[in-house]
Amino acid sequence: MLAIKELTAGYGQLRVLHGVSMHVGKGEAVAIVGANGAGKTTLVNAVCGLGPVTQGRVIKDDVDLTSDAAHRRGRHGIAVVLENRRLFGEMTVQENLRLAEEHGRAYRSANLQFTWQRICELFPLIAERRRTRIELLSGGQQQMVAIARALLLQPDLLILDEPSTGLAPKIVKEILHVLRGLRSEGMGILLIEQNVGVAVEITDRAYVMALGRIVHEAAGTEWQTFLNDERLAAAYLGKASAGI
Amino acid sequence: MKASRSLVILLSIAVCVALPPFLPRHFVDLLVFAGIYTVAGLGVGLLLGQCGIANLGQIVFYAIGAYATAYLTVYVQAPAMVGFVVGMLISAALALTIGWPILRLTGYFLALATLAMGIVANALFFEWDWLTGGTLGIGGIPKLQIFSFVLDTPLRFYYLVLGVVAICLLLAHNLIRSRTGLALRAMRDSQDAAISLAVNPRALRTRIFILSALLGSVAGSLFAHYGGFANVQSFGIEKSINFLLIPVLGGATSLIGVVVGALFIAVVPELLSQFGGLHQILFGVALIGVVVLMPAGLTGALAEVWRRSAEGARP
Amino acid sequence: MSGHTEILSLRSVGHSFGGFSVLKNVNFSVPHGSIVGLIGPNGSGKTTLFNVISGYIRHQHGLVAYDGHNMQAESIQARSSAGLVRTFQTPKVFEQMTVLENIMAGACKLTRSGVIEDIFSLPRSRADMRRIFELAEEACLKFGMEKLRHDLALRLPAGQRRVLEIARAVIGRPRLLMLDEPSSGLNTNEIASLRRWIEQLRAEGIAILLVSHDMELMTVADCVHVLYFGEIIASGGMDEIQKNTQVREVYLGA
Amino acid sequence: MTAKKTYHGRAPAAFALIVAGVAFLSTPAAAQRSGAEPFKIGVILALTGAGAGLGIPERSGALLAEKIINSKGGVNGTPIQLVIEDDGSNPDGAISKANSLIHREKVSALIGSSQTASTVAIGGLTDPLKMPQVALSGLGPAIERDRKCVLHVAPSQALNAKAILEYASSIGAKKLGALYDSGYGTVVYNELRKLSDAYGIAFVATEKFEISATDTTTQAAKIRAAQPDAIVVVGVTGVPIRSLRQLQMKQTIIAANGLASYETVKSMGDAADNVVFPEFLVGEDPLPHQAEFVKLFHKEYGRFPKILEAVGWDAVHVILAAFKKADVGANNEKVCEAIRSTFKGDMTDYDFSADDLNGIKLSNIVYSKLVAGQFTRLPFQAKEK
Amino acid sequence: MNVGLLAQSLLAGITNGLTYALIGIGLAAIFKGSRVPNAMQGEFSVVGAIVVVLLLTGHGWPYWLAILCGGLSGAILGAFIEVAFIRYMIRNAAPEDSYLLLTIGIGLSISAAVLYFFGRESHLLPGFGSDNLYIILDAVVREHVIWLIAISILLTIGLRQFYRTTSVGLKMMAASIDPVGAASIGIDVTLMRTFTFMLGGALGAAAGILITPIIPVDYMIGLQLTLKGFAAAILGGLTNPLGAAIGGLVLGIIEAMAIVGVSSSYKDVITFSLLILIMIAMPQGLLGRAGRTGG
Repeated sequence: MLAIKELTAGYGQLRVLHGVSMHVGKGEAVAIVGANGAGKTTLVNAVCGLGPVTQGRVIKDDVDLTSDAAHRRGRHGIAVVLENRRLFGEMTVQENLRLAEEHGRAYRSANLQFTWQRICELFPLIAERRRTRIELLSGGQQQMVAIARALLLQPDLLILDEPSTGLAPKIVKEILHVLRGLRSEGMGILLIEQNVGVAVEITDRAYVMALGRIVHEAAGTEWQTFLNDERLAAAYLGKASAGI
Repeated sequence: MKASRSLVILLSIAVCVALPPFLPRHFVDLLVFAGIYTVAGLGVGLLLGQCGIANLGQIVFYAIGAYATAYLTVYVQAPAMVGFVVGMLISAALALTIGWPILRLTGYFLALATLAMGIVANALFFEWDWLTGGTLGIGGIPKLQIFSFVLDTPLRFYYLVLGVVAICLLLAHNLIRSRTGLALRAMRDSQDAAISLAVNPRALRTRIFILSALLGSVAGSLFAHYGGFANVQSFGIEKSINFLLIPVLGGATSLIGVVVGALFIAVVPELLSQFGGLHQILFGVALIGVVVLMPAGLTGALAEVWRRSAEGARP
Repeated sequence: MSGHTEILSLRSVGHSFGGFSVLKNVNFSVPHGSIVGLIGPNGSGKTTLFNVISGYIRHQHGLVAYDGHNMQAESIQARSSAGLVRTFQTPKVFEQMTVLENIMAGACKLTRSGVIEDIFSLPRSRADMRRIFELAEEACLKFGMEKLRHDLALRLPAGQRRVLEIARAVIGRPRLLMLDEPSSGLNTNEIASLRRWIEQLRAEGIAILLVSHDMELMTVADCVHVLYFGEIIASGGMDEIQKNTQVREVYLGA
Repeated sequence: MTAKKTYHGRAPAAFALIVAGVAFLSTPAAAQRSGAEPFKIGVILALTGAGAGLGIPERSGALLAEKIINSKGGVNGTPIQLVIEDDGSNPDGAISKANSLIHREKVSALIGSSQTASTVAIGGLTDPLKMPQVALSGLGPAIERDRKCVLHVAPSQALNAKAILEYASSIGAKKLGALYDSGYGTVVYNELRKLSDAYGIAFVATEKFEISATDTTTQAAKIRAAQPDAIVVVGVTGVPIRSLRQLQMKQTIIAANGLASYETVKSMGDAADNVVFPEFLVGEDPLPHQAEFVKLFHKEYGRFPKILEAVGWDAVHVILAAFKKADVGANNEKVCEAIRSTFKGDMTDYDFSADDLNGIKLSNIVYSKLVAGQFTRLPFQAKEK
Repeated sequence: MNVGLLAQSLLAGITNGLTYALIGIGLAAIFKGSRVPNAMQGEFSVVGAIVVVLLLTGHGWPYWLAILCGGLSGAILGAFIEVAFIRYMIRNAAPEDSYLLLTIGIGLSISAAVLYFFGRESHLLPGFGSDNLYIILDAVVREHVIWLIAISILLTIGLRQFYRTTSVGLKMMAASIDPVGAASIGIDVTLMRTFTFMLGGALGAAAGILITPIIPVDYMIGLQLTLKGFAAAILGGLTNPLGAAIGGLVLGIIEAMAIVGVSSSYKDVITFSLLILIMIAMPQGLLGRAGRTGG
């Protein structure tokens, strides 16, 4: 469904991504894990048209999106929950969602998967607090609004950049629950995560990134037991831990 | 590179000194104004380029310099030097008392505060006619005299202004190259990081504000002597805007930029005036053109030309 | 040297933004000439704590004592002058200045020439400038940036910016150097030299408070504290920390 | 990324364009003018900026004078040429323009400028050269009296004040209100204050406003509260009169002649009726000696002239008369001497040897009143005391 | 001091204040949507007013149609400025100062063009409605002033509603709060910026049309309006049109009270000194941080 080919990107003279290639199949849930500074966010931005691409291509359902402007990518079924959520803090929950809803309706008028009602079922808090300004919500609540906003674009591929950052474990569990539900309904998911525990829970396959390259691909049982893999612990906690 | 740069500087000094006697008189006159504007614009430029402050109140100090000179030389018959010094003293004192409170503000708030300062001052210049002559102004300011040499032609005055500009540029150059200059530029690039290195932004800004006021005052005194009068009409908000345009047009961070900007402000309207009634429209359009096509100012574009020709010269 | 054994000590420091507690009852101290590490997942409050100690945020509860003095009322500049210097998570270099000038800016606080002396380029100003220049040249050499010294900081890659920021902080003779994620964006070689510099600085008697995700680099620390949701959940040497199940849980997720 | 590159690529090209433009523009314009050497008079006016309201009508008067004089054979057979420059209402500009006119265009005399500051500035250049200069502004600071070659065709502020008080006392007003601007209004007001006692008139409410004020309702309300018998307005825009009328004040308004123009009246809207002006020229009903000028002007421009147009017209004639008297080509000092005498202008009669530099008499003042937006000459005539 | 005087001055203060407010609102709308400090906002008003005057007196169009075209001319001018200059400059990451410089340049050109093509005359428009005079509390009130007050309030509320309830308004607000976030949900940020300039231009033209029956408009009034509008907008916090409206009112009332209470000679001195003091005391603008939110 999504294919990234030999993507190179950077800011000014600084090259952040060095020929990254990867793909996400239809209805598949894929994780990208890696330590801080590995280039994960740059990759997300490149896919969504929010950052510069020097070389390579981004292809969704056989359509080359590489030169499409960011705001035009939603109509190809891509929705993203960006790092730091990027909500409109001065606006209410309802207003934030309304904007996405309109675009979603325009993109997929025939197939409205996520109605307002459906969103309220997924996130009961949204119905409760829809007139509250975003900046008054807690981080977890904001994250839910951000996911809801992305879903209202009626995507078939949902990209999430570090959705668990700074959230209490209880909230993370709630969010995971929702994502798991979406996956079971056939929603494609591309999850960028630092927290491998979170990533393993809802994805089938993972790419490990380091220094702007994909250094490993883990699937199946290898991925399910990856948390116990010393290679991972080494990448995260340093070589000394290999001893345990 | 370094050698070629000093060569360029030497060459431009030579041109500045040797060329004017061969220029038509009215052109020298424009150069005198460009020089005076350079001095005042340099103050604004230091604030803008080194501290990131947009000062829309330079006219206050320019006017203080002019009025001090006018009042003291005409009514008190004091020597010219007294006018310069008193103007500078008053300007510095005022810059300190106003600058210290308003320099807490930042960005557009600060710009508005300086603008408000200019408007208040302009109203007072009208109101205090016992001091400023109100709307009639003060006329008959004597020509400057160095010993018995009277600076009564544009050319003679030009050399004085040239000297003052050279000294001011040199001093500004010293400042930028010094420890203070380092701190200023650090503050401009990243205030947070500068503070972490123990730079005190407000104190430093206040000092530069005073310095800028001093330059404005000197320019004002020069203007008063050259024009022979001081009138509130010369000290309107439009002139404050012009003084701000000077460094922005030329390229705020470079000293040469200020000179280029002042030349633009002084000379371009004059060149365009042969188009009659259209000339002000053309000036606006020229301004837009420079802004849109030369993001780094006139000097930036010049540097680009320089860099390219240097590259082109290399095999 | 003062009689205190700790250059920095925090007693029940707490801070909240808009009702959300970012720091809750944080206690720890940095002994003279030691390296103390601070780790924790993203969003755990490390940066806020850094801002509190360096003075960018006025904390609401508890006591921050530097060299035995309560720092609550002190400005950032005063803290910096007293030798408490920090770096930033995203390096804040002075982009329009050269590498050498960046480093020189760090040494400004060692000299006292005023604006007037500077304008007229009086002897003291020139002497100060010479001294700053020499110190900066030395630092350039020490941190391996002598080839880059006339390049604009704007053109430096991320790794070099980090090094530059550290060099700039070190030239001002800090007594406590706070490094925020100094290894991010650095390659393996650079991290190795970073480690050497940190050790060398300790040898020179500078205390270091180090925040990093790089557990390998963290092994340089004498003592490591783990911050999680504004609280310190574990303290000790790095080998101890790495064995701590709670730490593994918060870091890798369970 | 690519866009950025082309962008920087454009800056040098633009810079080159500017350099070329400057080079092109600075080629001497004089080369384009050739042929028989006319008699050149430099004219510096405020044609743009804040003073454009003065400079533009002055220019139409001067241009008409040039045309008429040349159609009559110029000065002693030589055609005259006005070289008109705009100082942008800015004294700095006036200095440059004057320098250019004197030294590049080699004009024989200067007219200008529209405003005090520029006039004083130009005076600094003409005085050492003893070049005749006819100023269109009122009398400025003390230095102007020492400048022997500068004359003023506009009435002095003291005369304006006297003319206003004459009318006020003729309608029996004892308590006056005054609304004046911070520029020339203040100068006239100071004169009014000095003279009012002699007329037995008291100012019960006086309010000031900035020259560029767009609303003076509050000031007008303060004047209304004082209930004066009549109100004096000194300014250059119709704003204060509108303010007074909008507050339903029925008192007579006596406005200084700066307001006596069709443009100001237009900007007053319906407020314009029953305002009295001590002025010089009522186009609809001119004095006999003005009739010729008014007719010519109306033929040329399709409208009536007012004081500013007349000032521009007279200024050219004053200079010409002086040169005729002293012979064209005479040295400046002689011309200056010749110019310091009486002159019968179309606006009024002057005596340039008088103390106030133009010797306009109170009896020369014409009073007019606005009736249905038209200037109507009043029978009232002030007498010199 | 009598009631009539006080009422009259207060009314004058409110009228003038709303004039500043109308300019300030447009300025704030543009700044909010694009971060461009628009130093030619007053020029929108001049253009709007001149277009109406031309159509009304030159071509004899009905007043309402002329007004509509006047407002439209502001919107078109706004769109032109964005498409022709701002867009290009933003794409090339022009430095922040240059936007101020650009708008100053445009302002100069327009002012000079108005002088060149339409002359130095001041223009007045007829008042709205029947333009009768009323006496309230001993103060004389022109009917147009009542229209001005009512329309200003409606415009302010309408703008707030526009930003809060309409889809385009919400998108414009979203694009200004977080361009990246906005692009990620399909909002065309560049187009929204064009709309912002159209809105600002239309508001500026509307301001010009509303004030021209009271204040004669000429070629050089633009800068003056801009300065006062800037003061109003900055006082209100610069990104908040409602704040700008309040800022304008405060400014106008201070001016009127300075004249009544102290002296008309020192009006500007008092007003602008107070302005500096207010800014020092409230560096976040009159509505403070909380006031920055909302339309």
